[in-house]
Amino acid sequence: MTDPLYVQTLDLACGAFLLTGVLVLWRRDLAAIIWLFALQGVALGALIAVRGLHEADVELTVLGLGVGLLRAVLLPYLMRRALAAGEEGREARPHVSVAASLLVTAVLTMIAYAVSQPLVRLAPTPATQAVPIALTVLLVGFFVLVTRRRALSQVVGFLLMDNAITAAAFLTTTGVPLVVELGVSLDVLLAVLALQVLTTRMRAAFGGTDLDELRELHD
Amino acid sequence: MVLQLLVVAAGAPLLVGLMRQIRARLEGRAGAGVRQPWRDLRKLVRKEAIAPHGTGWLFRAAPPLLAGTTLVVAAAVPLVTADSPLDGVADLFAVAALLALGSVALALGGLDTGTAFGGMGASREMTVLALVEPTILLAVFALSIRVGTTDLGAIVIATASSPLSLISPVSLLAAVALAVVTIAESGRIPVDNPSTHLELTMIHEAMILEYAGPDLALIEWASAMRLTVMLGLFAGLFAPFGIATAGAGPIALLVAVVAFAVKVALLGGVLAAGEVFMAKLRLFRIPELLAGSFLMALLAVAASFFLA
Amino acid sequence: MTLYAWALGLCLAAALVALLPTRAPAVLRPTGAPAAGGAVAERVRAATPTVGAITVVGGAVTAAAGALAAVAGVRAMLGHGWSAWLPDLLPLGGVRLALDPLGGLFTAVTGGVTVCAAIHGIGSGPARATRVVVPLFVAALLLVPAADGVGAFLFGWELMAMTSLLLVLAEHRERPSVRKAALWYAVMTHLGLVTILCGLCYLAAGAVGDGFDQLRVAELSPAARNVIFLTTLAGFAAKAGIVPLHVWLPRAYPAAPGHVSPLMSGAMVNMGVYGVVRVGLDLLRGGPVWWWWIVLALGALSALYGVLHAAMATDLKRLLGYSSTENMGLVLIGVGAAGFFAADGAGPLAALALTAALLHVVNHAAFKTLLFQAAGSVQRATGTRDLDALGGLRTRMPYTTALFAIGALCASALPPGNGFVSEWLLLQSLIHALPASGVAGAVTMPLAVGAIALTAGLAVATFVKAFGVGFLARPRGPGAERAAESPRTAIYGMALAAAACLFLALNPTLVLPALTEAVTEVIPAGRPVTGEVTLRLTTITGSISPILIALALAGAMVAVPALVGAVATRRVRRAARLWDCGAGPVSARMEYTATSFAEPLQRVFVDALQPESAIDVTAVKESAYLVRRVRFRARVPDRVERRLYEPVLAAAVRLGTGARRLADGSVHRYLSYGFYALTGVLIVLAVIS
Amino acid sequence: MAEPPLERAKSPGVPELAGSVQIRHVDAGSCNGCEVEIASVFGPVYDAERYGARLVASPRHADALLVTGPVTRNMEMALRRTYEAVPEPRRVIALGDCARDCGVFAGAYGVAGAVGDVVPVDVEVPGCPPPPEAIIEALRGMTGR
Repeated sequence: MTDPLYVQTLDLACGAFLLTGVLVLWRRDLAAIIWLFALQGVALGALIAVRGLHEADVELTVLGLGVGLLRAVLLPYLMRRALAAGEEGREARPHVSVAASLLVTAVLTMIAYAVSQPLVRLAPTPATQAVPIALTVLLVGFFVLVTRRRALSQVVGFLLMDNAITAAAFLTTTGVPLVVELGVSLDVLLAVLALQVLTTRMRAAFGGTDLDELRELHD
Repeated sequence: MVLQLLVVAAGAPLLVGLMRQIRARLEGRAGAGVRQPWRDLRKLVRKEAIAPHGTGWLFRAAPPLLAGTTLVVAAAVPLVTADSPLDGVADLFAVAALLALGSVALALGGLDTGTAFGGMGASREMTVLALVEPTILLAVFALSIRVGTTDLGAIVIATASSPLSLISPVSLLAAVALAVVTIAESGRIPVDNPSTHLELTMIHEAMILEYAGPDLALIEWASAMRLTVMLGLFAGLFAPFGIATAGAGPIALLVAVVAFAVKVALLGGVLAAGEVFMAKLRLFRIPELLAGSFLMALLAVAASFFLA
Repeated sequence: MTLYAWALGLCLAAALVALLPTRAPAVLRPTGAPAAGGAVAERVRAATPTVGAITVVGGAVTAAAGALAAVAGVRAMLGHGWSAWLPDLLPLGGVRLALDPLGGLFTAVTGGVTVCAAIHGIGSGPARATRVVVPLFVAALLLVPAADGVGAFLFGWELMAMTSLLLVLAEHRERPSVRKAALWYAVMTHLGLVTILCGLCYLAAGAVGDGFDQLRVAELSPAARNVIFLTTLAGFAAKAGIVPLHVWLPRAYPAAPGHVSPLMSGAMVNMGVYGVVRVGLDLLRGGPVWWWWIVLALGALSALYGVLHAAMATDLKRLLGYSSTENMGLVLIGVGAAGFFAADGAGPLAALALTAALLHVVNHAAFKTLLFQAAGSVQRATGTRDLDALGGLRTRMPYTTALFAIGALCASALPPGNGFVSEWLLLQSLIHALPASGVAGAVTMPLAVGAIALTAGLAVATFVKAFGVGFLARPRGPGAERAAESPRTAIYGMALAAAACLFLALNPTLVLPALTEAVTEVIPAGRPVTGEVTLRLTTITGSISPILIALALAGAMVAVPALVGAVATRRVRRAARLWDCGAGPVSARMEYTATSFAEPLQRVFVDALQPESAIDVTAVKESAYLVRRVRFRARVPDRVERRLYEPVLAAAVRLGTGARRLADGSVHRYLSYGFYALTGVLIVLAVIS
Repeated sequence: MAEPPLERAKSPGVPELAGSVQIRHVDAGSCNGCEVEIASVFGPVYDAERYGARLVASPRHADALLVTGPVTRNMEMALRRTYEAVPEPRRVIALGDCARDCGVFAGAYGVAGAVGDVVPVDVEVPGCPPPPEAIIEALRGMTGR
């Protein structure tokens, strides 16, 4: 892979990664959110694969494909099933209005950029320069966790954070060892399954998946 | 530049006709034909103009001002050729501001009638404008960083000479932002429905309810030109292929005209097809859409640093 | 120097003229025969001038003073500066005066504003006190930028504060709300004075004298410099109406008489900017980056906050007042960016940013003078400033309407207005900052550009509202229905300001060289902008030609109707009823008001504005389900005022009421306080020594 | 699907309109039977738009009024004002039997008269309700396409 092409495609993957993360905040429709998450999975997979191709590292490339498969196909499939099982289809009233959360995202981006500069300066390669994007998505995911009500949005927020951490790992180093990545991926899968059980239980108990209902369990 | 003006002035109604035709075909209708907007315009200028009681000079000045700003923009923007004599006179900021001036003229014309609909349209148009303006400026900012100038011709030429830069996230984000803005500014679905008959959902139409005959013809013509110019600008910024450079011969110019027509028709077709499958947003959801595009523009700026 | 002295002298002369005894207008004479000695009285009466004559002479003299000051200022900008030391005028340091290009710029702006305001004031028949104080206020405004020493500066500043306070208070008999406004203004302006006083005295303490030349070379510790900058910044920001110190501004402007608010808004708020530039960039020779971050952040905050509240305001002068906050915010963004670049070593960019800021000061002075004059005229003609009750002034006040339209165009920063040129320069300086200025710049500049962009969009909506709702359509209140065109002098005043606006809009290239002199004085980095017809930036690629844009627009405006006229077959424009859906006539109550116009925007920014609304439903006595009346009230309170000032004020009031217990009316007790305090201090002294 | 274009319509149309007629529909008191037919005229099956006819929201934008129903007392003034609001040249189509001669509502206490009694009618379309083909015919007569 030639250098300029590598930089451009890497940047493009990062851009798509960021764009999908931000769009999750923009949309209220849970089905669309899951779609976006799947697209982000593709971007993440592409990012890793591009790095793998650039460094002629077969293992990394395959890993990228695997990660892409898990995050773009399997996890969205599970979530879609949860959605089809009767989850309300919309994030009707988030704690922070959509317009306001978009503006917050703008600030988060700036913070992420400012914070990660020392990190970038350690080894200024095209890959590390994209670290702020991963950090932004991490913050966005956290923000989704904080402000959204539906259990499924919470899952997506959690997964956004995980995507971001993975992306950061692959951007800063040549990647975590395969075993670790497999373990993390399994963890994520387990977490999603656990959350799915939780949503089912919640729906049975409260008739909805608004997490604010959990307050009733207090005392 | 004269050529460019003529192309835009003559082609704009055809673009609208084409978009209506595409919509009609997708809805299973035969459609009125591509030239129908021109027939409408011809008929409108032959009708009488009306001065409703209580309106004054501003009501009459608004349509020519709208058309005038659009013509100036059409002359300044690199649509067919990147070498306009107005180059160096007006840059992207000036273009955005001139388009805004046209909207302002129309809003004042609507307010001047003193009807509830006129005021309503003006108020909504200004709300949309107030939110669209920042996005345009930021998107311009993002696009001009790479080139180092806000001069439109320079941006287009620089992009044309290095097409690889088009797949950078900066371009991607800025394109999304500008696309939303283009739709909002030209009053298309999902922001505004140009063929609505329901006053309460109107934005653009509500302002022009009082105009008749040649005034209306000017407004319709100018709106069509605005759409054309914005689509052309969008195409020029993100697909600057075929645009003639300074000192191009007649053949290059011809190629440029054809390329421009194809690009704009393509974009218009996509827009029209999208409109068939999309519903208009609730008025108070529009700010969310525009806030999103604002964020995209800001991220485009940020990305040009992240990945610098 | 002589010109400037003449200007000051004419101001004093105008004040003296206004002090002359006047005779009552002849018609007001008692109709009965004059008493004994009537002939003598008659002769005395004939010798004393009428109120009208005095007003005319006073106004003319003030206008002449303004014109001279403007010329003096321009001469100073072109390099004919001067300095003078009058050691005997004030005790201690004496009075040091000097007019350098920077001071000259602000003197020229003040002079120009004065000319317009004075001409406008002739026709408005101001009260006697106003006639006396206005020239003194002008003199103070001329004194501040010409001061070359701490003493003279503070003297001018205090004079400015006092005279403006008197002017705000001028109409307190007619309108009780004026008193509260004046109280706010008095407190804010004097708190500002105190901080400036502290800061400058601290600075002077570190130097060998109080002259600015001596201050420039003063050796100060960084901590001292920080303290000086921050304290003076607080004072200057209060004067410029910067958030969160802006609370006096939307109150004081509506309270001031018609031709005084242009002076305050067009000339006085500029002094805040002058102070920041003079102290921060000139006397302290720039500083660390974080100073300018603060300035920039304050500017961005003010711009956004000001324009949001202007977009919501329904009181015309309040709207213009908030718009001043917005514009001063934009100027401070420019100043902050200039300081930021200068601290970063990017000289040319710094010069560009400062040029943009100073040009915006000039532009803002021009259009705000025009707009405030028009608002004053409207208030005089209709008796109200409430946009909801105005409307329909287009037919009743055609000249005022047309002139206000020019001002509104300029204020909304659209071409071909003058506001567009300066905002364009400002954006150019910020945009090209990026690659140079590292992380801090990369984070700051996009946000600043975003703030400016949002401000620009909202300003358009604001002024479409002010003009469209206030002047077009049909009258919605009795005041607007009765309105008549303002007196001729008022129109002349406005026309002059409008001419200045148009000149600045079309020929900024003629103004910029002189402005560059003022900029190079504090940031020596060459000329940032060149060109005669086209504005060209020297260090970065960027050009624009306001006059060619205007010409192209004018050409298109002529060509388009001509084209339509050639094609059209029916030339006669038929008059018809408004389209009312075929139902009864459209009444003024159906029009969109300023409140309804701003409602969508209020919804969008509901988190930032937090509007209040209350619905009272009165039911009939017999049943709660039969509603007799529903009353809806909505208000957009100033959040800063509510959150920041009201708790402080409440605490102060509580403290005061608590302290009342100390004062129970017994004289002995009061004396004993003094006694205890004295002995207490003596004991402390004894212990310490 | 759209049917093949007929032979050239009987009337050459209104020359000043030249293939473009904007229509403002006024329901002057109709039973809504005609409205259903109008809706189908502009629907995919008959598609009047291909002949250059289009419904608009404001009479200011219109060339022709499409009036249905007998004119009730409450709508009499409204119809007259709507007619006045249309810029010249203007045409009026009375659609349906009610609009032509009040139909079954003739003589009812709330009816002010047929459309022709209130505004000058140029084209009449008979039927209760008139079939879409007849409406199309009338519109084509006006557009001349």
